[in-house]
Amino acid sequence: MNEWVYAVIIIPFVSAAILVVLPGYWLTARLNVLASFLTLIAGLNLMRIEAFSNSYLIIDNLNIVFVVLNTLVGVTTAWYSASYIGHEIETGRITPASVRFYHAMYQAMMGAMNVALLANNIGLLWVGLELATLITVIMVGIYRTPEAIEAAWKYFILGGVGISLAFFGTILTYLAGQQALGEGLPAMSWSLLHANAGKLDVPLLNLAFVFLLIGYGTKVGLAPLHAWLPDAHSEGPTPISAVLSGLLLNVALYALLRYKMLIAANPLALQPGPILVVMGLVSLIFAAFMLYQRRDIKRLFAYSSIEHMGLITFAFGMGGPLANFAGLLHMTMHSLTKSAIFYAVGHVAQAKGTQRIADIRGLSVSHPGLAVALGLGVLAISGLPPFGVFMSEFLILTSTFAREPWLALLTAFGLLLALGALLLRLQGMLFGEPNEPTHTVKASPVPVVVHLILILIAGLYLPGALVTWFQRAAELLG
Amino acid sequence: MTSSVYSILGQGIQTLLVLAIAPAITGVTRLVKARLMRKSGPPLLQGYRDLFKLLRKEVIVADTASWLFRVSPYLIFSLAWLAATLVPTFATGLHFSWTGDVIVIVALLGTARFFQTLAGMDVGTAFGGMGSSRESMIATMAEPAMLLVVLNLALIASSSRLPVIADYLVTQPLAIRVSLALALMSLVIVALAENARIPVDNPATHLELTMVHEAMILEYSGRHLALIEAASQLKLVMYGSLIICLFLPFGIASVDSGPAAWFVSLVLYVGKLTLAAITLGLWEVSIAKMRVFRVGEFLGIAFIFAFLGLLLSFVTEELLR
Amino acid sequence: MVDAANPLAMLFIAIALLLGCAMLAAAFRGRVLGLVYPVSLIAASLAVATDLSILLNGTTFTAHLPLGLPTIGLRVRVDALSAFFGIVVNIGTFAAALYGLGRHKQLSARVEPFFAAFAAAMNMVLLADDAFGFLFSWELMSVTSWALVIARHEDAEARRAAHVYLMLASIGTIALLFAFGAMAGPAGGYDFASIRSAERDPLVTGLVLAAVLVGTGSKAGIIPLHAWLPLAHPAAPSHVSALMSGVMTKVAIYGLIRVLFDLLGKPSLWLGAIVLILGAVSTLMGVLYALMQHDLKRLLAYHTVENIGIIFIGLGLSLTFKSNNLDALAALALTAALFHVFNHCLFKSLLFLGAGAILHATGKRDLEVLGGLIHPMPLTALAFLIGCIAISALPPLNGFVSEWLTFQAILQSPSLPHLPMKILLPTVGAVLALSAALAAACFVKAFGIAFLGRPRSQAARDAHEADSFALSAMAILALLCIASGLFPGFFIDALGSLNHALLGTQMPTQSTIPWFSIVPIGDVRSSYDPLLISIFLLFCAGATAIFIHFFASRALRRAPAWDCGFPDPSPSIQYTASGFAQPIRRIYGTITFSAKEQVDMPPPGSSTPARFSVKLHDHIWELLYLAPARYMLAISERLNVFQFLTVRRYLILMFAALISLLVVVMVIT
Amino acid sequence: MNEAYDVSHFLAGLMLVVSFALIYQDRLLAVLRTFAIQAIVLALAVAWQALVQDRPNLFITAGLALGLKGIVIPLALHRMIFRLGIHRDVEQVVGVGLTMLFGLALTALSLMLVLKATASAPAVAREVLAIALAIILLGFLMMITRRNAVTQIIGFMSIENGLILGATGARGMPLVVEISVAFSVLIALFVFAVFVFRIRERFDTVDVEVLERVRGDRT
Repeated sequence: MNEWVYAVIIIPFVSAAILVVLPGYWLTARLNVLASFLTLIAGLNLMRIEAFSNSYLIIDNLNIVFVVLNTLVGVTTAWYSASYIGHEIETGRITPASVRFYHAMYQAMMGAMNVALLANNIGLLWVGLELATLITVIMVGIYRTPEAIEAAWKYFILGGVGISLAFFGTILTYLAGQQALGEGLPAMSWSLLHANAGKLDVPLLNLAFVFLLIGYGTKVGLAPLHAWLPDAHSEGPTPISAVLSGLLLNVALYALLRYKMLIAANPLALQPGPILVVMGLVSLIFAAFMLYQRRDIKRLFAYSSIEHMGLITFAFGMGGPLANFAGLLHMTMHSLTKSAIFYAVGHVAQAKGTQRIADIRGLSVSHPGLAVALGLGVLAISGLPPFGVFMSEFLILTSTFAREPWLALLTAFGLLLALGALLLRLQGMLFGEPNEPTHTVKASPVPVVVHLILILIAGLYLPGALVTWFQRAAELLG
Repeated sequence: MTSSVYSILGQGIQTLLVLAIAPAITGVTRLVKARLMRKSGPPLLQGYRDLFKLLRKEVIVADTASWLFRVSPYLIFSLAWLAATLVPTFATGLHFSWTGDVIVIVALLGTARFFQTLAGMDVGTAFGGMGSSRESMIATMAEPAMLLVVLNLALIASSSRLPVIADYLVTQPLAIRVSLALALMSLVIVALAENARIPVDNPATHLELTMVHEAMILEYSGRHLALIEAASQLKLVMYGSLIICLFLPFGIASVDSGPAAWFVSLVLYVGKLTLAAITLGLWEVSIAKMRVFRVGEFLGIAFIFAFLGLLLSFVTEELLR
Repeated sequence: MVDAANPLAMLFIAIALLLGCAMLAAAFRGRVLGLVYPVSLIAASLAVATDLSILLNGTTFTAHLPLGLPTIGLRVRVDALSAFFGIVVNIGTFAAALYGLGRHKQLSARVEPFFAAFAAAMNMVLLADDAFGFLFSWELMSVTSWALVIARHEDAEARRAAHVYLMLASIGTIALLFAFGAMAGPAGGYDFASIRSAERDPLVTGLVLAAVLVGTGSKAGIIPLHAWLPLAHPAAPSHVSALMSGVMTKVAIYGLIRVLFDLLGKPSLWLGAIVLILGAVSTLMGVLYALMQHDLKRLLAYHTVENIGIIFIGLGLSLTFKSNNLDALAALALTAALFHVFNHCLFKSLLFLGAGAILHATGKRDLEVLGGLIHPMPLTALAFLIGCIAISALPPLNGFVSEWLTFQAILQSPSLPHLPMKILLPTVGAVLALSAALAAACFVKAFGIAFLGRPRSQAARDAHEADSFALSAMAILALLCIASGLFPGFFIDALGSLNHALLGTQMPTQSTIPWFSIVPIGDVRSSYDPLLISIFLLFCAGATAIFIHFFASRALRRAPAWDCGFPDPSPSIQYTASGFAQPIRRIYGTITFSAKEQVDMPPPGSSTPARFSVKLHDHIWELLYLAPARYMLAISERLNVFQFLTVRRYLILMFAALISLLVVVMVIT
Repeated sequence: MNEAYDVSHFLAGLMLVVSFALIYQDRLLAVLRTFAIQAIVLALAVAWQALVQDRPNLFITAGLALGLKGIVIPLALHRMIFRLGIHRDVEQVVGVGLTMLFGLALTALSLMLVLKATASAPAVAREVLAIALAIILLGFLMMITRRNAVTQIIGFMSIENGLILGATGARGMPLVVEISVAFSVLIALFVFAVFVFRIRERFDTVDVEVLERVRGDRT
């Protein structure tokens, strides 16, 4: 049964190795999609596994969802980037040479993320995340423009420092487990650590959590550690923006959640709730304010990602079955919706030949299809029905207000601010008289449509399996 | 059996009575005013003569006028008549008296004014618009004031039906109340305004800048004009009988008490009405017309009085309890 | 699930029809768009029939679908209350759809699909029996109507309107989220059944009330949350404004009643007072705003604010009486409120459709350039006139009945125990009287300037009668206005079961009283017989006319207007809308809008015209909307420096965060 | 066992001193050399740990540290600096004295934290861990107080040194870690190379300012 687990990790790396040697854009793009698709199949097969863990890998209710999501978005993004990068090459914004290793790196990145998600070993998790980060750094710099290099540099420095802090936290965690579980692998495996959470060394655990929070929090993009995120999103190629927002942030957050589970399982350890709540609220409201000043469309949605990561962190900080459930749901919905938005945004930018919001007008007249996609995406991410985000925000706000009305007011304030900004920009881009120039983009509608349909279904009806996973995970998260 | 016959009979008499005496009452006021100005003045029956003369004349309708212009006079006339009929004059408990309570009466006048003002704007002249505009302005103050007055009395008598109120006020030996006094004052002011009387408006003038009611009906002629005149006379009667039935209802007969009693109270009623008309005449000669934009303040006073009266009546209720 | 016998199945079918054709229209565009209105007609009539049967039988049906929140599923329930509002909604939808049939030449993918979806969403709100379903449909209603508001997207005004609208709608939705969150409690008992049964302490109840008032008030357009109406209604296509103003605001009222009367249990003493005051303020301010307008649709929008205020007054009265255990009077007040809900739906839809007809015939919404339309479009004029009389609360039409009932309820104030409330009620009565008079003046202005007099522009001169669909839609509404004005007794009786469900009692049966008179409390207290009055009016007017024409003179001559002997051919001599309202503005506007009149005279001898200008301030808008927006923008500009720091500074931020967290941990452990 | 403690204590302390020296240095070349020294000390420390814990695989890490950080990277940077002709200038945002004070404060903080937290851990681990944290924070401090790309890189790598020290100090941390460390170093080198060269080919300077001309979203 569990060969599928290895498949999820091996397929990407193997195909990466193959893609490195293969020349030519056309072929590699197709192979990329194929490989991602195979990974998806493997990932879907994981759903049939009840639970599984060995000394290196683990499948449980928490990460199964993330793996499936990861592989799924992996496929759609691969599909999308096939058409997107193709267009970029045609218009000559990137040379074939610079995308020589693009698909190899893409697969390697997906593999790394899967490693991080499936790792039953805090070190392995770290390695996966690190690898994914570094690869994305390179991909962000792919356009070789000053802005791109600057963004990549910023991303690298901040991400690197963050990741080192996370590593120190990992060491501390290991030490915390060392007493109880003895030296070597056991002290690093999730399953054992979580099983013996009560016996861990509490002060070390607390110290560890601080470093992990700052370290992985940087990757999650929580303010004030967020600085790399907007530029990386806006300067890199759009498929990478989609992956960053849709997946990498999730993987980082997944790491945080793992540690939160650990620390929540130990009654003596410090309660991370308040810290998470504060960081979440700060990110949410800060990002909401920043949205109003954005002039670059991709940066706009990057900040919206910060906002939503803040909301999710807030939900987990509140804790309790409802809020945790909502947090997990919102995480899933956000990565589906946000990647859909980036797909649309990428094509919009190609259609208008610019990323300046001010230069994008009247899409609903000039490019109805794109307009609908973008519009639905933005309405969905703003938490308007009939899409899934509405359900998660419903749960977060209601449950919070029932417990801490003031916090709920702050959250609502942030959400409304964000809605106002996004709506303002959306209306500006979609409506009014269309402006020149407008190019035609032969975009494949499949990725966007798939995502929108998924979040629409989620908004109306959640499949029972998903619900049970979420509920069990929510219980674990305490 | 007899009672229902009586009530129907009484209703019929009242319905015709108000129509019949309306021109005369206006005549009385005119006469008084003329005499006080040392003029001989028109005879009492002049009002009737004018109406018949107008009825026989040909109607000249402005070619910009619409069907509304021609329908309005009839509506206004019947609305005023209906309102006047609903107010108890000489007897309470008439057959159709339950058709509408005092709020309905006020509202009926509102409907009449609605059509009047529209008709004023129909032809599309400057004066028509001016008249309608000013009339509406006056109405926005007068109508609520009047409604407050009647609400006040309705609260005191715990009924909004005029006959019941009248009976209550007759039967209850109630002390002079400040609230009632205030109510009376404001009702009088409203009555002056609503009937286009000095100081709010001057029924005799055609001096453009001062006129309100006359400006609205400027384009009317012949039978239409006659109907509107009749309507305003009816309105005057209606207000007169309203004031009478609310503030000096003594001697008003119950419908079952038979024709003899009716006759007494009818004479009494006509007497009170004439008295009211004479007072009105005295009042009109003794003061001057005020500027249109002072009217707001004048009617504001009415509104304030009515409102104060309302509050005071509650306070006294509390104190008496 | 639902079996076929269950009326819910009918309602589901109606909703499914609407949603289905919405999706089809969105998918295929083109000629399929034309499908929307016929289907909406069918669905609406189906729903009206079903709801009517439910209302009259006073039965309740529930269903449980495996959708929505995974924990509780989707609860569906229809009772007398939702049935009544279902009737209101679907009558409005029917009329709007009928009017829409005339649009077959200007079908647009920006309007038709959303029209159907909007109608469906409103029906869904009424059926929802759990918080999620309710808010889902509620917000869906907002989104679809937002799309309709921005349909004319080339117009910057429309875009602004849409933005303000969706923002206010979302504020309202979030307030309602809070309300339901507080009602459901941390455990998340989101279905109404458990909310009804739940026990909660007064503080929570207070929170819920505040939230609910904000939530429903922003949708209903209660002052000061009304800002979207005057923007959105002019922007939307007319039959949509009819739907939004005549129907959607009622759905908001439904939400309020559902929570205050059904979910929350016995109201506290002060609640009624709050609702009363809110209603009074909205009533007065709404009509004053309306008087200052000369854009027909803005004017109508502000009158919606006024009428919603009147409905609030009725609800406030009902709550007051209920909290003092005067259930019979509570029933009277509630009936008045609901009757006004129904009436307002009728005449406001009628008026907006009329405005639409004018807009279509002249392309103008501005009263100042209209005039004399009664000649080219007599039927529209007649229908519009009926609407005006009805909304001005003049007998014998329906608007008056509901206000009369409200006054009857106000007259019961002596039966309240506390002096403050005793006095508050008549005060509200005064406000009601004042605004009724002002409303009449305002509609004299609206009708007089638009339809009477001489045309003020070429567009008005070239106007043509509305198409037959529009006319029939308006005719239906006008007839309903007259019918419900003449036979209110049946209506009151129809609400019996509803009152029983909510208050445990109901008003005395009316339809058996001779002459279709209505006697709300007792024979001696008050009575009103619209039928008799109208018979008398018609008879008397007719008789007079015939009499005069036979026995006096019937001669009639057409001639130029006399106008005191100095007629002026130019139509600009006529009073304008602003001119008409000037005396009223001088009295009421000086304080309310701090109106400033300015006349600049040319120097003697110069031939330049003198200029007269008026400056009005919308204080509510400036204080409650513009100022906060400005602050928010300023803050965001301040914060924006964080986008432009150097990597080093970002590192410093990170470092600071790390150190402070370390210190915190060191301190707390 | 005792001398084991002493030696590791000594080496770790030495590293701490060296990173203080790093902060103190204000000449680019000197900074480079100091860094090399730190790397060598690190190599020694790791080797000693390998000896004490008798985990031969740690020797790999030691070798990596020595080879890469002690020799290759310093040389590479050295050459680049000369090619760019910036071997003289160094610029600090904060004065040396103040920086040193900060450094002392940070060291104190880290000692307090770790010693407080690891009451139950063996002495060696406590020592090493505390110093490792201090080194990390000092590296961080260096990145903050220098504006030059090279110095920032060096600061970053001294953070890495601290990490490796800590990792090896923690007894019996499985191979995964060394791999990860080594590999992170490699990636670091690679990325730096890419960047520094790209910076040069674009701007002929490694001043970070040129990497902050745009800072996104100005237009």
